[in-house]
Amino acid sequence: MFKELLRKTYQWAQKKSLWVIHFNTGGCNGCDIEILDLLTPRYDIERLGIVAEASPRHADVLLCTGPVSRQAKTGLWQIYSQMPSPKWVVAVGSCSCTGGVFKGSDTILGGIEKILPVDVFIPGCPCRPEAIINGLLKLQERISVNEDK
Amino acid sequence: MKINNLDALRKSMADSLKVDCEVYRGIDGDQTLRIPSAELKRVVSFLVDQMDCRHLSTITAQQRVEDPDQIEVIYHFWHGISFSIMTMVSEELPRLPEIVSILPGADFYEREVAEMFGIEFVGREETPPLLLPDDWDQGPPFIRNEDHRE
Amino acid sequence: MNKISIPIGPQHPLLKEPLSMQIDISGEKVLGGSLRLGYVHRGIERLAEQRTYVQNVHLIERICGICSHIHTTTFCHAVERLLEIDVPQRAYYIRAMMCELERVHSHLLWLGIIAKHVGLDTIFMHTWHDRELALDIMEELSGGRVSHATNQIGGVRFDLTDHQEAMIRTTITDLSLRVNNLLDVIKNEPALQARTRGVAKVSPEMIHQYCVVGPVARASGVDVDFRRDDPLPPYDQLDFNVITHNDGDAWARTVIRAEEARESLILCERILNEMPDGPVHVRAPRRVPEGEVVIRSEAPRGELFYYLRSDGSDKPARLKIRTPTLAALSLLPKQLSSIQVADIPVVMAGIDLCIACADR
Amino acid sequence: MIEAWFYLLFFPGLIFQVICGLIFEWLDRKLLARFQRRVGPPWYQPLADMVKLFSKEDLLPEGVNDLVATLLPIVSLSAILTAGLYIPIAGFSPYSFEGDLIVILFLLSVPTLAYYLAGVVSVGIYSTLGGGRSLLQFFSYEVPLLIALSGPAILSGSWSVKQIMVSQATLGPFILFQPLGFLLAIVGLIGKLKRDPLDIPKAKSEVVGGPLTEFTGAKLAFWHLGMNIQAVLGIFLLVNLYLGWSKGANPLLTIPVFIVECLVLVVLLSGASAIFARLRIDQLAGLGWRILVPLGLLQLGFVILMGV
Repeated sequence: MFKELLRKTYQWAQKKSLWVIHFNTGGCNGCDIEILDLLTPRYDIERLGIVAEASPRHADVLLCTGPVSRQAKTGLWQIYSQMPSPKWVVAVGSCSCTGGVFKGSDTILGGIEKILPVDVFIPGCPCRPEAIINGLLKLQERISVNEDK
Repeated sequence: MKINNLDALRKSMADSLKVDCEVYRGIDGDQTLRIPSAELKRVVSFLVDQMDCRHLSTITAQQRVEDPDQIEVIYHFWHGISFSIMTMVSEELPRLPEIVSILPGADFYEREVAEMFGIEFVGREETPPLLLPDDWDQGPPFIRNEDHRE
Repeated sequence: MNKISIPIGPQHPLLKEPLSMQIDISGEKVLGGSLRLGYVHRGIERLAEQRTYVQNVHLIERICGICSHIHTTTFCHAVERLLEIDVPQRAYYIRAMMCELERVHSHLLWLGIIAKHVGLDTIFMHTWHDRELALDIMEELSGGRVSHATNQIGGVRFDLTDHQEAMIRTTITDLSLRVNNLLDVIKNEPALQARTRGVAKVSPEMIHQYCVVGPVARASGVDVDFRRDDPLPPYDQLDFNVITHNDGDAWARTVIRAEEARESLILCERILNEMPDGPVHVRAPRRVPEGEVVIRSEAPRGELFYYLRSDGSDKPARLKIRTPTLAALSLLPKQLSSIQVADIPVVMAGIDLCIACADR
Repeated sequence: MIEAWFYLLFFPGLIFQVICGLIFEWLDRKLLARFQRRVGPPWYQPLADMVKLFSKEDLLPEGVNDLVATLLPIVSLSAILTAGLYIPIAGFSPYSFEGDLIVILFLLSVPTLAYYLAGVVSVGIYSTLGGGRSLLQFFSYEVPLLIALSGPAILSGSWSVKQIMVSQATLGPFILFQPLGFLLAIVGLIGKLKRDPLDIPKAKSEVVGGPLTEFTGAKLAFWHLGMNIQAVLGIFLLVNLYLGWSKGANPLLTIPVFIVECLVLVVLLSGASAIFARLRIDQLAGLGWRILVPLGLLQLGFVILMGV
């Protein structure tokens, strides 16, 4: 019984305190500005307990933007492997979901899911800050629903 | 010394440098002078030193469908008016003199043209890739045997 | 002290976009640095040759999120000049206003970034909160906060209703109040000055050598502004003053961008007053007659250069784009030789890097 | 014996200080957010962060001595907790003895050394750089802090915090006699806690996470907890040394006054972190030695003249 209670509190804590790290894998920086906009007074994700972190070691969620360019591919994998589990990946913007408007270019792989297991896709080019917050809230629900990752 | 129009520039280049250059094609809003590729370095140093025209906007390289084995390299300058210097290079032996020693600003543009069109700039110590990924193995992307405009 | 080299890798809190640098330091002094671009290279020029002109307007807009409008404006001007169609004056004025609003939003964004790197998070928050007003205007007009899909070949997609015009005027006055307030805060904020004054001085000689453009050049006294030197249509009838400083250090670059944001707001007001009536769009044929054209315009970061060659079909034969950040990036390794480790953020932010622009 | 356990575990000991640390972190982040026109985190945020960190996997890059890396946060946290036992809270302090001010100051500087060692032990470039900076910063703020804190001790003629606090009842709060000393103590405290104007060792945009870049999971939780509790103890120390009052008054009055004084200091600290930009390390060293130390000596001289 104690194990169940511990798991529940862990899930509550993971849900309520998401530490985010942002990596742009080669897109136009439209989505990146909207992600930075989340920190500013109008959207302010700190009230949801979400804080932007500097080092992959401290982060739980990897917010990626951009169609994975071949040069940034190794960097993306390095960051994901440095993050302690349980960790989640959120693909922000149409480029990171499917390659978006740059589909067909020979230097991009088109989409984060080709490299990393993605938990939440947020479409939009660029996606609005409200959409990113909605995606993060969906990630929070997803954390509290499924068993420990 | 301001360059008011291109003919004055062409005359001064012709007599001072003994370089035969003819107006290649008056691009709308921009005049182009064609010079043999060997004379490139002298012309650019003449422009930079005597004419004090030092703003090189960029270096464009392209291939025209009508003569596929020639690569056209255009140096776009800006000095009050916009004009450019153009040379032709053959695709089998793409070699051009470098102008980084005269204009350090041209470094990035030369590296980009070198990796995109496979042109070798003689005289540069090293031409590291600028934009293409490290694991790029398909040769210069703009030079493809089949027409890449499918 | 032993010489070690710090990798500022593709992911770093300093960089919004991936760029890898190797900076060699000994102790706290920086010796030099090397740069590796290419993380954001999507081959826009090759993609553009596989798409029609109409599709290209959407592709060109996604080169860079901060200065998307100036890219489409320059591209549309190039195609319109090849087509020799005369676009209604009202369309030019709407384009110019969106360009100026984009300059305001880009400069305010940058001011927040440099304050954040110097440790002044409060100014970052307040600057970006004020910047939301500029985004509100652009969203009100075009529906999009960042990429606005304003331009199409032959004109603009929307027209200004009176209600929108009234809203713009009130928001602009409110925004210019805040920008003036911000300028005062920056001018007599001792800590910000302590961190930026005299850091990474750039002489006009270096500017000429590396053909640097935009606010970085103007901060060192080189008076180059392509809205005035080679004006696209609406700017030849508008008068505005170009701000230059002389001491060329990180402090001059900070103040010049804040003043340019204020100047752009005044210009927006003037554009609104002098905007003629008339249609906003004229039909443009799909096929562009054969020809080449060179267009230069003033992006928030400097001279944006477009070379377009068409061969009569509905796809461009060759499109060459040179963005201002590429010129400024060649200056970066040279600036790193005389600073401390703690100054790296100030110097890198001073050049207002837009890697998506530089890598295309 | 039971009473000793109670003191150790509950009142001035572990539980009380952890709760105070969490409350301080929430207050600090909330005030900072309100200064920046933001809403700020909910009240349970620090608790959620702490519990989440315990649930995280504990990674360390290879080549890092695992034992040392786990011991460091525990050593620094325990040093801080023991320092907390000697600081009187609202006039009540079970273990105070003559000279406990010196013990407190020593115990409060142990975490800084542990912080430096954390930077050295985790091999990454940013950690060693951050570690080096934290040592550099240690020398530039510690001396002014010690000078400032020895002022009240000299004025009241004793080195026990409780004694100093009580003697202020007769002489009046020391802040009136040493406003400069109080300011120096605040700057020294900000430097010790590596808070915003002087967070050079862990500056986000320069050295990523500083020495803590490589720490994850429970170790990171201990570090954060240690930082917060150290802040709370610093505030308690300053309140006792500068805003003391007579011991005799009934607790109903002293506790609210004590809380209000602490809140004032918290507002002061987060205000400072919201307003000032981060100094460069050489500027800080310059500031420390050229300005803070002379001022401290001046203040000390004034106190000695006045005291005699």
